[in-house]
Amino acid sequence: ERMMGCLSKETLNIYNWGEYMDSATITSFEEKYNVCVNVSTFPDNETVVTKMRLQSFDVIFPSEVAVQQLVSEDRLEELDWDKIIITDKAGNERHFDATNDLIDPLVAQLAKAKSETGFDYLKYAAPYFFQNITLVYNTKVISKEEIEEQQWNILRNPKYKGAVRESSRDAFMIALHQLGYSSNTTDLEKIGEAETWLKEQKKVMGSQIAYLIDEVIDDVPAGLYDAAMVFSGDAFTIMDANEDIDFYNPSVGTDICWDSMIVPKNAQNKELAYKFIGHMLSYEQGLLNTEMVGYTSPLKDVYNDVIASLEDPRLIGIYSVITSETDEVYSFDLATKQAIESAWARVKASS
Amino acid sequence: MDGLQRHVLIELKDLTKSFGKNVILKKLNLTIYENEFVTLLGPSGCGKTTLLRIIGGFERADSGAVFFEGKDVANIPPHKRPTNTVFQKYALFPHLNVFENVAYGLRVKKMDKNVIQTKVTEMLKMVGLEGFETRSIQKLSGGQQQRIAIARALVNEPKVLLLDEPLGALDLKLRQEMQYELKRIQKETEITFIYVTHDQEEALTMSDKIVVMRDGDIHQVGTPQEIYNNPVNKYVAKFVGESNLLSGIVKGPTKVKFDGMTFECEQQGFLKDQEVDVMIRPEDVKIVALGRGKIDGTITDVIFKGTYFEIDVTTANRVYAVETTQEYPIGKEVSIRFYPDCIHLMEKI
Amino acid sequence: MDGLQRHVLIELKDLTKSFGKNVILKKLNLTIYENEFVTLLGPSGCGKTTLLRIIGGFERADSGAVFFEGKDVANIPPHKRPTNTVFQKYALFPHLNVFENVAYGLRVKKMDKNVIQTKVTEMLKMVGLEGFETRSIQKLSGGQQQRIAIARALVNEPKVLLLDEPLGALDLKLRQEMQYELKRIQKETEITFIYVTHDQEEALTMSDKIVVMRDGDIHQVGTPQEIYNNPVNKYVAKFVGESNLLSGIVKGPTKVKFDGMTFECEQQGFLKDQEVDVMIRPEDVKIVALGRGKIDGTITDVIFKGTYFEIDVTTANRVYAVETTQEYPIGKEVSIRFYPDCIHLMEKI
Amino acid sequence: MKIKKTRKFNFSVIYVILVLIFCYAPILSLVIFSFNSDRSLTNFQSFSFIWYDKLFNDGQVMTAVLNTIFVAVVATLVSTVLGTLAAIAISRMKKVMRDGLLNLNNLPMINPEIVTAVSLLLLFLSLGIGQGYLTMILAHITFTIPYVIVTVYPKLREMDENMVEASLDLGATPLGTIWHIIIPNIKTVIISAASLCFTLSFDDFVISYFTAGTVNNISIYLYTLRRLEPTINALSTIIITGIIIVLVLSNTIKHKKVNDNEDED
Amino acid sequence: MIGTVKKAPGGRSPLLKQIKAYIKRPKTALERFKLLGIPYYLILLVLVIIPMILILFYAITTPNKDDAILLTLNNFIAFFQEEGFVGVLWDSIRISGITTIVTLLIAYPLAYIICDYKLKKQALIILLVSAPMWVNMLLRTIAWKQILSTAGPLNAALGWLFGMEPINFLGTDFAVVLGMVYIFLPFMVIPIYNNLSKIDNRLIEASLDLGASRKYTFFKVTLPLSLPGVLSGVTMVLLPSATTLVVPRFLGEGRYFLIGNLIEQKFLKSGLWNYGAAISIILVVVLFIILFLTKKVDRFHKDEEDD
Ligand SMILES: Nc1ncnc2c1ncn2[C@@H]1O[C@H](COP(=O)(O)OP(=O)(O)OP(=O)(O)O)[C@@H](O)[C@H]1O
Ligand SMILES: Nc1ncnc2c1ncn2[C@@H]1O[C@H](COP(=O)(O)OP(=O)(O)OP(=O)(O)O)[C@@H](O)[C@H]1O
Ligand SMILES: [Mg+2]
Ligand SMILES: [Mg+2]
Repeated sequence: ERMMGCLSKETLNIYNWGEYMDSATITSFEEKYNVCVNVSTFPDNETVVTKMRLQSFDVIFPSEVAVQQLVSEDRLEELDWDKIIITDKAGNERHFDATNDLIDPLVAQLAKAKSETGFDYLKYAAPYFFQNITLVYNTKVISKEEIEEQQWNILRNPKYKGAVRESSRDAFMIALHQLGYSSNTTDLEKIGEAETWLKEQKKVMGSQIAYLIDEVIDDVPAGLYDAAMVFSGDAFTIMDANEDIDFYNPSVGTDICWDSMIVPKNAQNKELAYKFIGHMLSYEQGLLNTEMVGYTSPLKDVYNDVIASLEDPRLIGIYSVITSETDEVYSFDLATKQAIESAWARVKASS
Repeated sequence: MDGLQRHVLIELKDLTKSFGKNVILKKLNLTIYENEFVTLLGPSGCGKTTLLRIIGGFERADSGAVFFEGKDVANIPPHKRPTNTVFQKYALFPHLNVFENVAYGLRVKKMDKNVIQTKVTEMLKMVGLEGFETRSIQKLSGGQQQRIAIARALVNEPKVLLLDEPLGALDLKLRQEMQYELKRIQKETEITFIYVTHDQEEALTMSDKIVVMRDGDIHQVGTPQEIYNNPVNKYVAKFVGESNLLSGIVKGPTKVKFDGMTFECEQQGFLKDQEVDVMIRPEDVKIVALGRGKIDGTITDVIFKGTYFEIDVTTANRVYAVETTQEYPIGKEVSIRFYPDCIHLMEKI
Repeated sequence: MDGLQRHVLIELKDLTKSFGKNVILKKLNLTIYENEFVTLLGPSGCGKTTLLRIIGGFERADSGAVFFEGKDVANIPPHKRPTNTVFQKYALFPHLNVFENVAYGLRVKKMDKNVIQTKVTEMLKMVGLEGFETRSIQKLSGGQQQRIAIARALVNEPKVLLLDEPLGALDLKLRQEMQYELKRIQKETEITFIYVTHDQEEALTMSDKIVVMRDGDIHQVGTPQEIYNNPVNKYVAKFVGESNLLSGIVKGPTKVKFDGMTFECEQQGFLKDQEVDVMIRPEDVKIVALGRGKIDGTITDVIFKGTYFEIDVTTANRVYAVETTQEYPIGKEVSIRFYPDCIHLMEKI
Repeated sequence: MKIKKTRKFNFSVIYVILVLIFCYAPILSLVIFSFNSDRSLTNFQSFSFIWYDKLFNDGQVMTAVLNTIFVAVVATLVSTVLGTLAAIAISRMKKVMRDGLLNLNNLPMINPEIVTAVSLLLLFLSLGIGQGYLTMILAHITFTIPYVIVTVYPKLREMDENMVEASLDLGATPLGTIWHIIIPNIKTVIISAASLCFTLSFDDFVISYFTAGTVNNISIYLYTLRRLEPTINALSTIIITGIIIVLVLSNTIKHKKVNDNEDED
Repeated sequence: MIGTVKKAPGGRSPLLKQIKAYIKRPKTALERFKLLGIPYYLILLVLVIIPMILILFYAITTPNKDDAILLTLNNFIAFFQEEGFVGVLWDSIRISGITTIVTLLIAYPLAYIICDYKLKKQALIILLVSAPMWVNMLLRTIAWKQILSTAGPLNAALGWLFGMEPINFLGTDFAVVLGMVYIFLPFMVIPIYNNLSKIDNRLIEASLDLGASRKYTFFKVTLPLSLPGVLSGVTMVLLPSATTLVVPRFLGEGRYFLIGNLIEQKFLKSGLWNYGAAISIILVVVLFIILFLTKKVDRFHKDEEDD
C-alpha cells in the first residue's frame, strides 16, 4: 500500500549508502511536505558514478572522492544555498551558515582543499558526515607502543591478523603514506612503489590479511582481527561494542573524508531536493542520524551535544575526528585514479 | 459400377507429399464413398499415416488436392473438418475422466449441458462402457481405453472416422473382439471409416474396400475377396496372406510353364511367352500320394496351427508351403498338385 | 513317458508369490526338460512375467522353491544363474553399439578379446545381422533390435533362455518371420527356451510344450496338439483358438445332450447325468443343406478370412461359429452337423 | 532402479540425513538469529521479536520486500506464460530451428551474471529507457525465462503429440487446445518452473542492481547494508515456515486424494 | 554476407517474395503453434542477442579522445599481458572445478539413493533439497560464515569432540568451496535425479542377467546413461560458480579475487567498459570451450542429439 500511496504523491528519489540515515528523518520529511521519499542504496562511490549515467536521482550522498569526479564530468548542479532552509537547535527556520554551523575541523579541511586544489566543495555539496580513516586494534594483543612504532606497517606484520579496506584508494593511501609520499601523488613511479608495497603485504601476510568492506564492523569486535583500517565512524561502533579495542591515527598520515549531499544535473525534482537537504542539515535530523549511524556529524550543535553526552574517552576521541598536518583530503585526477585502479587489480590478482 | 449410385465423400487427386528428400506419397488418387469401411493396408513406412494425416488436416500435401463432397479442403484446419480421428495410442486426455474425454468435442462446440449428458451416455452405452463415467483414464485397460477413444471421436457425429492402427497396441484376443465391435459400430452409425493397418487378417475381416499401398503408391483397390483371390501383382499377393510365389512363362491362353512343367490355368489376358508371376495359395496346394500329383517332393516341416497344419514340401525346384487339415509325418515322400483355378498369373513388377 | 529319459533342467515346487494382498502365483509346480521349447501362455496379468522373473532371479518367491538341475537356487543372484533373459522391450543398452551390446556378457566375464570378437561375430551371423557391428542401437528397426536382444542373451551360452513376449512389439509380418527364426535358433543351439506369450497362434506355432496359465494357476501342460484338441476345460479351450462352447449333460458312455438333442460323441470317462462343458471347434461344424443336418438355422454373418469364411449360423438355441472354405449368402437357411469325434466334453470349472 | 536392496538401508539413510543436515544447518542458524534481541548474527543474546517488528514497520525494509515481491511476481508471471508458450512453439519445430533456439536459450544461463547485467545496462542505456520497475522486470524476465523453457520443454516432448492433434481434431481451436489440453498436462512442470523463476528473481542481486534504477529490492538492500541485521533472517524464517506449511499441507492433501481415489474403485 | 541480402536492382528479391508468400499462406495448426513463440523470440533478440552484440562491440572498440570509436584488439591483448590476470582466470576455473566435482560427488549418490525410494518420498526429498533456495543466497552464505567462524558452532563442536583449538576456516579454499557447494547443490541434484529416475530399470536387470555384478552394472550402464544429467548439472554449477561474487567475498576474507571480481572491477570501479567487456568475452569463450570439452566426454548424449 506504500507503493500505491506514492503513485499519487510527489516523489523524491534519494540515493544513499545503506543504513545511512535514521528512517524517522525520512518519515518526518514525508509528513512535513506530504511527499513520498524513495530510498535506493549503493555500496560504493564508483557505483554511484556509473549509476548516475543511467538514472536520475534527486539527492545523492557520495563521498568527496566522487564529488570531484562528478564535477569534473559536469554532472552536478551548483548548490543554491539560498534554497536550503534548516531548522536549528532553537527551532528557528533559517538559512544554513557554513562557517558557523559546520564544525571547525571540517571548515579547516574545506579551506585547505580550496587553497591547494582550488576546488570549493560547498559550491556543489552539503556535508553530511565527517570522518577520517583510522586504525583500530585489539589492545589485548597489540600494545600502543608497537602500533605507534609500526604505523600502517602493523597491517604488514604477519604476527597479527589484519584487515585492509577493499578499496583501491584507501589501500594505496596507506602504502603511499607509509612510504612517505602524498596520498594524492600523480607520480606513476611512486604509485608503482606503493603497488609493490601492497603486493609485498599480500605475500608476507598470507592468510593473516583480509580485504573487507563493512564486515569489519562486526568482525573486529568479534575478535576476528587484531588490527584493521576503518572509517572513524565505523571505529566508533566497533569500540562501542568491544572495550578492548582502541584506535590510532597513524602519524605518517591518513585521509580525511566526508560524505555530502549533492543534487545532480539530471535531478527531476530539484526544489524538493533542496528542501530535503535543508531537512537533513537541521539539528534534530542531524542528531537522529549521527545517533543511528555512529558517524561524526559535521553540524556544530549536534557535534558538541554528542561529545558532551559521551563518557568513554576512547569514544570521545574517535568521535571528534582528530586530524593532523600529515593528513590529506582526496583530490581527483582521472589518470591517477585509473592507474591506481589497475594497480589494485594487479595487487589483488597477485599471489 | 455401384459407385455410380453411391455418394462420393472424399476424393484424393494426385496427392504428393515429401519430407525433405523422401517422397512419401506419389501422385496418389483415391475415391471414398459414403458409408464405406475402407482399409489402408501396407507395410510400415509406406505412408498410410501420412495419408490419413493429410485427410485429417494435420499435414499439408505438397501438391494435389483433397475434396470433401466436391470441395477442396486444403485451407480448412483440422478443427473445422468433418473428420474425427482415433489415434494409434488413443491419445486420451489423462487429466480428464471418461465422461469428460468423451464430452470434449461437444464442450468445444458449447453444446447444452443436458444434450452433452445424453449424447455421452448414449455413446458410452454403445461402446459398452456405461457406468465408467467418473473413472480416471489411467485406470482403464487397453481395450477400454480404445473404446473411449472411439466414443470420443464418434460422439461428434463426423462424416468420416479416421482410425490409425487403432488396435495395434492390444493383445490378440482383445484385438479380435474389437474388430467385431468396430465393424458393428460402423454398421450401426453408417459413418465412413478409413482404417489404417498393416495386419492383412484385420483388413480382410473388417473392410468393404481394401487399399493396398507400398512406398507411397497404391497397388490395388478392391474388396477383400478381389484382393485376396486376384492380387494384381506379386507384392499384393505376398502382403495379403501366405502364398507360394514363383516365376513362369505363358505358353498359351490357359497354359503356364514353371518348375519345368506346363500347367493348365484359368486366367487369361497375357501374351504368349510373356514372363509372369505365378501365385498359388498354400491352401490350394493338394498333397497326394507319391506319383499321383504333378510334382514329387518330401515333407520337411510340419507345424500344428490349430485349425490346420502348415507343411513344407521340398521339391526339386523349391519348397512349397501347404496348408492342410491332415497331418503328415516329416520325411514322407509325397506328390503335390493344383487345380487350374488355383494358379493365379500376375504381371511382373 | 519320454520325460523319464530326458534330463530335468528346472523344477518349480509349490511356488507362491504375492504382491501385497494380491496372490499372483498359487502353489505352482512345473518341470522343464533340457532342450525344450516351453511356452507360458495366458492372458495379461496371469503371472507369466512374475514366474519368469522368479526363475531369472529378479523376484524372490514367498514360498516354494526353484531347482536348477536339482539344486535350490533361492539364494543365487541373477548374475550367477545359468539363465539369460530377452526382455519384452529388448532393454538394449542405448549407449553401446550393436557389437558392444552383444559382447556385454562376455566382457563381464573378462574373456579374451579375440574370443569375444569371434563369438560375437558368429552370433551376429546367426541372427542375420553381420555387418551391423558398429551401428547405434537407436538406428535399428524393431525386428533388428529384437535379434540383437536374442544374440546378446545367447552369446553367453545360457542353459536356459527366458523370453518375455519378445515379439509383442513387432508387427504381424515381422512377428511371423521372427517366430520361425526363433524356432530355428532354438533347434540349432539346443538351449531350453522358456517363452512367455498371450498369443495362442504363436504358442501353437513354436512350442514343444505349452503351459496354459490363468490367475496364477496352471490349467494344462501339454503339446500344442494336446492343448488344442483336448483342452481340459472351457477356459483352455476358449483361450487356445476359436470355439463353440456350450453346456451339456452326459447321457451315456458316448452320448451327450445339448440344444435339446442327444449327440454321439467319442470321449468317455464322465458319469451319466454329469454336467459337462462341450466344445466344438468352428472348423468341425459342417454346413449342409436344410434338413440334412441335426440342427437347422440361418446364415447371419459371413466374413471373408482369406483361406476360409467365418460364418455365423443362428439356430434356435444359439449362434454357431463355423469356418468353411465355401461361401454362403447371408439369410440362407441351412442345417449343421458335427461328427462324433469333433464333440469334446470337458469337466465344468 | 528398484531391485530390492536390504543391506544398504542404513548407509543410504544416513547419507540422505547428512546431506539434509548440510542443507539445513545454515537455515537453522539464521532462523535462530532471527529471534536474537541483539543485532549480532554471531552472539545470541536473548529471545525477542524485534526484528519481526522492524521487518513490518521499517518503511525501507518493507518497501524493499514489496518491491522484490512485485518484481518477482510480475517477472514470474510473464516468464512463465511467455516461456511456456515458447516451449510449446519450440517443441513443434524442426530439429535445426529447435536446436538453434535451445542453444540460444542457454546463453543467459551460461553467461556470467555480471556480463548479463552489464549487457542489459548497455542496452537500456543505448535505448534511453529510464530505469525503474520496467527495466528491472525486463531484466528478470531475461534471466528467468530460459529456466522456464528448459523445465517445460522436456515435459512437452514427453507428452503424446497425438493428444494435441486429438484436441484439434475434436474441434478445439489451437488456443483452446493449449488451454484445455496442453496446460493441464504440463501443470506440474509449469508450477515448478514458476517457483524456480520466483526464487531466482527473489534472490537476484547483480542483475537487479545494474538495472534497478531507483527501485530497491531485498538483495540490494542487504548488499548495501553496512552491517547485516536479522530483519532479513526474520523474513527468511517466515518464508521457510511458509514452505514447510505448504509441504505438509500438500502431502496430507495428496494423501487424502489418493485415499479418495482408492475408495472410488 | 550483407551483399547477398541486398535487393537486386530492378526486380524484387525472390527471397522476399517467398517470405511474403509464406506469411500470407494459411497456417496449419502446427504453424500457428510456432507463432506462440514470437514474444519470446523478441525477448531473445532484444534482451539477449542485442546486448551480447553490444558487449562484443565494446570489447573490440576503444573510445578515442575526439569521441570517435576505434576498432581494436588491444583490450584482449591487455588481458593476457597484464600480470596475474591469466592467473585469476585460472584460479576461478580451479575453484569452480573443485566446487563442481565436490557437488557432483555429493549430489550423485544422493540422487542415486533416493531413486530407490517411493515416489512420494523422492519428491519430498527433492523439495527439501531445493527449498533452501528460497532463502536469500547472501543470508545463507553469511550463515555459513557464522558457522565456520572461530567462535562458531563448527569449531565449538570440533573442540568438544576432539579438543581441537579453534581453526579459522574463513578465507580458505575449504570455506569458499563449501559455500559454493552449498549454494549450487540443488542445481546438481535435480538434473541428475531427473535423469537417473528415467533410466529404464530393465536395463539394470538386463545387465545383472548377463552376469554383471552390481558394481559393474553401475559403472557400465547406470553411470554412462546418467551422463546427460551429470552434464547439465555440471553446466549449471561450473559456470555460475566461476563468476559468483557473493561466496568468495563473505567466506574468502576478500582474498579471493576471481574473474567475476575482475570484471566487476573493470566495469564499475575503473569505468573501463571496453576492457571489462573484453574480459567478459574471454570468460564466456573459455567457459564455452570447457563446456564443449565436457560434452565431448559424453558421446552417447551426442549421438542422441544427432537423431
Ligand atoms: N514428420 C516427418 N518428418 C520426416 N519424415 C517423416 C515424417 N513423418 C513420417 N515420415 C516418414 O515418412 C514415411 C512414411 O511414414 P508413415 O508414418 O506415413 O508410415 P506408415 O505407413 O504409417 O507406417 P507405420 O505402419 O509404421 O505407422 C516414413 O519413412 C517416415 O519415416
Ligand atoms: N512389482 C509389483 N508390485 C505389485 N504388483 C505387481 C508387481 N508386478 C506385477 N504385479 C501384479 O501381478 C500381476 C501379474 O503380473 P505379471 O506381470 O506377472 O503378469 P503377466 O502375465 O506377465 O501379464 P502381461 O501379459 O500383461 O505381461 C498383475 O496383476 C500385476 O499388476
Ligand atoms: Mg503409421
Ligand atoms: Mg508380462
